[in-house]
Amino acid sequence: MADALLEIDGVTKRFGGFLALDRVSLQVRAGERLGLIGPNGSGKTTLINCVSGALPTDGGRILFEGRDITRLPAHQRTRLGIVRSFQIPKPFVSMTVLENLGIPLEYAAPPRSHGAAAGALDILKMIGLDAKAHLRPAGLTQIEMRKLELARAMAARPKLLVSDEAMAGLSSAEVDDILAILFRLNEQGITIIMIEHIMRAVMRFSERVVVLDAGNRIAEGTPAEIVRNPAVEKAYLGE
Amino acid sequence: MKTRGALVVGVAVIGLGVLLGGLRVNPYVYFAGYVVLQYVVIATAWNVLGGYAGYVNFGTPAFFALGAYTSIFLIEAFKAPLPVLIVCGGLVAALLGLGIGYLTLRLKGVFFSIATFALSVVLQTLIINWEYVGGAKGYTLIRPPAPFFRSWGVLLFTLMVVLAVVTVLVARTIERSWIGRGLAALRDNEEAAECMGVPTLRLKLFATTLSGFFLGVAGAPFPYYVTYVEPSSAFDLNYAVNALAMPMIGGTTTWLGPVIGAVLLGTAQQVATVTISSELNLLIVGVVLVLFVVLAPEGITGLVRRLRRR
Amino acid sequence: MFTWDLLANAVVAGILLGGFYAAVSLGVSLTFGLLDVVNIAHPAFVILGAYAAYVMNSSFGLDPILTGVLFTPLFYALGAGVYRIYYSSFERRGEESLRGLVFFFGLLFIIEVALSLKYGVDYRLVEAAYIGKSIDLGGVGIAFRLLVPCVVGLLMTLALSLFLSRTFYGRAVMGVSQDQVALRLMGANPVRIKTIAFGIGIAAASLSGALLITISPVVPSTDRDYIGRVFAITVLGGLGSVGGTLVASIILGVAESLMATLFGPSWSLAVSFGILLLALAVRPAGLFGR
Amino acid sequence: MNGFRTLLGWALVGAVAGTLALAGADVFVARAADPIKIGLGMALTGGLSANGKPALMAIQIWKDDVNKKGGLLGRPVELIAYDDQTNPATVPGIYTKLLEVDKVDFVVSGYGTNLIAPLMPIAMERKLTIMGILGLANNEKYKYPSYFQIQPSGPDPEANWATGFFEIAARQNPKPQTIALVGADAEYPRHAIAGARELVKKFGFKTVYDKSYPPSTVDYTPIARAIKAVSPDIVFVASYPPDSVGMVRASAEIGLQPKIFGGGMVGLQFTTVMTSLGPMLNGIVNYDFWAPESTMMFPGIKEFFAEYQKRAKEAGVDPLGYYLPPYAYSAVQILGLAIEGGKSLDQQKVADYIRSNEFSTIVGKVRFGPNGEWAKSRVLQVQYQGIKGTDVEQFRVPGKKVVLYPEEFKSGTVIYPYSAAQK
Repeated sequence: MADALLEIDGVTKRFGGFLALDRVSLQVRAGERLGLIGPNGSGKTTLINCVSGALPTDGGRILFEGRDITRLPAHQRTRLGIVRSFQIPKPFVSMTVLENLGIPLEYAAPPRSHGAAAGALDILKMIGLDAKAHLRPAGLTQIEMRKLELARAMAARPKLLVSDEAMAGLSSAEVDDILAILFRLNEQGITIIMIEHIMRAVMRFSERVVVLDAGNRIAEGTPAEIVRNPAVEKAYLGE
Repeated sequence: MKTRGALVVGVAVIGLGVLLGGLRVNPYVYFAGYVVLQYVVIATAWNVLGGYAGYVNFGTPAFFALGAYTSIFLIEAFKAPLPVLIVCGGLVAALLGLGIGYLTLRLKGVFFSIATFALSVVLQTLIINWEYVGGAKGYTLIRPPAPFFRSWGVLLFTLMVVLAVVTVLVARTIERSWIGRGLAALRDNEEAAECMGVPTLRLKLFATTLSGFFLGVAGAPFPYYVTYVEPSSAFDLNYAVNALAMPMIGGTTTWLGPVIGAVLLGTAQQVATVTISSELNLLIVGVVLVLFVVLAPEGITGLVRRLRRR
Repeated sequence: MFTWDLLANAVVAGILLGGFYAAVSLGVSLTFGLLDVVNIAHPAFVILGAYAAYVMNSSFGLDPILTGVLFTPLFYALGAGVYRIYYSSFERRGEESLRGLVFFFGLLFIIEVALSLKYGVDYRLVEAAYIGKSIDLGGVGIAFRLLVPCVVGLLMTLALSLFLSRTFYGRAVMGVSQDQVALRLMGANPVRIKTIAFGIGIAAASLSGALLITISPVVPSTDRDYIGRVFAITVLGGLGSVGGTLVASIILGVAESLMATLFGPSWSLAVSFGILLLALAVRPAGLFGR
Repeated sequence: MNGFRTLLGWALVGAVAGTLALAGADVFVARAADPIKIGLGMALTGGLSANGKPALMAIQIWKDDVNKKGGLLGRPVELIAYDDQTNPATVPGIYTKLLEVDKVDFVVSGYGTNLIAPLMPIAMERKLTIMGILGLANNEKYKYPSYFQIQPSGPDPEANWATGFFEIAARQNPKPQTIALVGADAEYPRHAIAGARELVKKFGFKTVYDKSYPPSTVDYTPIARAIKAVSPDIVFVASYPPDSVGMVRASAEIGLQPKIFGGGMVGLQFTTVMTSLGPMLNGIVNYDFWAPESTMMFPGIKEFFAEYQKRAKEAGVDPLGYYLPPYAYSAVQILGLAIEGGKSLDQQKVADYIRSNEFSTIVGKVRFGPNGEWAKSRVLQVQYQGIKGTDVEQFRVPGKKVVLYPEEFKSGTVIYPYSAAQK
């Protein structure tokens, strides 16, 4: 795939004797909405950690915009445009919502802009968190916390956003809320990898779905194809 | 308060210090003032790592003593003058700081604290067995007459005023710069900070090195103050406790916290030493510590902030 | 100067010492290792236990170790009380680590000073039939003064690991450190469980204090010698691993003893802490980390 | 926010300046000195406080004694004492406070070498007379003429310290040949071992073991065993109280049986240690300063102990107080005698008087040499003999701590070898 934004090429990761990722390969096109699913422990989060740089890989290569980033530390990948959100929100608790966004704006968004506060407010407005701009994260609700997580990722001006279970535990209306935000981001040209357990959301959102099981890529296709794939069913339901 | 304003205040404080040195006030003021100011440097330096970056250094005595023993070595070997001692004491301690900075790669939280404590024990054993700087017997420094000043008390006091002001100004500048914001982010959540583009390792190394530098600086003039240095007092656990307690009492997130904490607790300890003069002194420190962390968890600055928000 | 006999004796002495270290460290292994409470005042509680043993010994001639056992309920209550304060002041607010540390430092001072106000600063020792006697097993001499604490330390380790693996509360304590939600589903209240565990940790201090004063004289500030050792052992052993704590204690004991016998004791403490630093650098989770 | 910070910052600067100014203002309110004030820092907390407290008590007894007799030069004596926390870093502050704020007329040192050392330059800069309370070789580097040390170490403190022990050893028949030296990694033991090394050469022994250990060592059996492995005739130990106990117990347990054992152990002189070690002490030859033997009954000492032991009971400090208290008392006693004798409060005159006179104190006749140490060493070597059980009363009577050295104070004969005394 010539126009791949992200190219994962045979990435392997071991924890002691446990093989978490077994030569996983995956390409993501610029502007794509990709769903990444798999049962618990299938290696989704490990793969994301390898892509974002939180974990070193034990083999294989990762390329971003054609550049090998396999050995790059996480913060530099962020600066290149790979930004992730966390499954369990990890806000900077001593800062206000606005200041939370200030960190990526200052450290990741190129170039260091003077209108940082204004940029942050725009993001908050778009995400619907502007009313809480001067609150500390401790004063936020669950859904607002998720939104802050997304807003902060946005502030890093990502080219590729990896959304790690941003909807777990939310109500159906709240899921729709987050989905709407993600769709809007994608429209602005941001490539999105969505890791999610809520099938309804993944299937609605993704153009393409990749399925991991026990560290292997077992299936790939459009949502409709994946739903019909017997291997996927087997992985989820067992034999 | 803009940076220029801070500089003006800093210079004013130094001016006050020099003025106080020039006035023929009671020499005890200089000795007590020296100790309190020394704690301002220690608490502020500790706070750069402990308060801003959230890495609790238990090895403060190691850095302080390294500063003091670097001085002793340089005096013994080269008869080096005081400014050289301070710079070198700071640099050697900064190197140790850089070392513990790399420890943060693998050790977080309490593990880091325990490692720094272990480092302190190892270093103390080295000094105990190094006869050149006095070893376990201790080192007696014979002071020449004080240069430029009328006594060592005034000289050391004035010096500490300058060092304290410089340390506080540096800490304040860092706190308000992009570095300070990055450190705050990594204190709140290191993983998230890294993922938001913060070069956490580089910032941590910066913080440990700088913190180590000023802790060493605080220790460098110590031989001239006590004139007799021996390992068990240079590596006194009290430095570890005070370095931690003073910022906690004042508040760890701003530069003002450690200053307030050091002035309050340091003065209280000085006063208690020459008034109550018994175990009660230590008891007060213990009770104050417990009360403060229970009742005013964000220190005095936090308390004031909370009251003002009402 | 090396003989096999000397080596054997050094190893045995190290194991004996290790058994005692295990007793002192068990409480920390429980409170710090499993509950994540950085109770830096633990050695001060140990000294408190030592003074209890001293007082009962000097006024009623009671055996120190018997005193240690008798005082465990009192220490348990003390520990439970301290944990309640700690919980309501720090843990509930979610700001335990740093402030908790200062809290325990304060507690350490208070205990030290209270002891020296009450009992002065003289060195305190106890008398017991087994102090000063030893047996010889095929060239290896074993002092009862060290053997008794070692055996008690081993028994304490055994009791604690049985408690943790075999009883409901014990398993709940293990659960607290891993999954509080699951614990709630089991119908156990984590705070209650932690209170119990902390109480047990401090109760262990009562007994290990009695062992300490059997081995060497004690002053209120003796606790400072143990802060480093105890946390080194807990970390080296791997947090929350009772067996690991025992192994680490013995490693430290043997290392100190071998250094003292064969190379000169001056460096023994530095070697212990060097081992710790090395272990932390290579394997931060400790030897038997969870 | 920023405005408030500024305000707070200024308030802080004001507070510092205010505090300092207030402390300074004390000078002006200091009233005309009516009583003669004597100031000191003393270890009332920390490592040396077990000795510091009794020492201060002894000095207070002297003050009361003097005041009962009408004071010095007709003026009452007042004591001002602060706690130095056994921390040398507190000493400069404490003594400056004493001299500048409290305006004391004389200072006396705290207890111990480490706490005397930081006082030396302060005293020298002001040309004060200092009485040192038990420090080893403090004046070696300074050679300050107005320093006087009550510890009877003698003109060459390091070497004189253990002379008695070595002389006793050398006098035995057959003469012991080999020696083991062991000491803690701390100030006093290092000095004592250094002195002992010189004596080893002088007396022609052969060193078979020479090691030091960290003071926080828990178990001493490995050390005792390593010493036993080289089977020395003499074991010389320089240690502080906890390690003294550790060494004595460990040696008893593993059967370390040299022909002569002891030398420089601090702690065996303390009552609590003596009563807990009990018979384990038998045969040990160790340095000491005083023992309730007939040869040591100097004028006034009985009365002193009567008063001391009465007060000690209430204060919970060393109940017998044979080690440090009489010397602490004598230090101030000499100061008082010199003030009276020279009829002056002038530092120089008092120092001159002390230098050129002999004093009759409760620890006997004291004359100082040119370096401020006793002109002639009087470090005793005593042997513990016939101790049964752990009763404290037995240590009040003669014959338990027999003085072997020096000759003029000898009160009994040595039991040799060590093992013979343990039966």
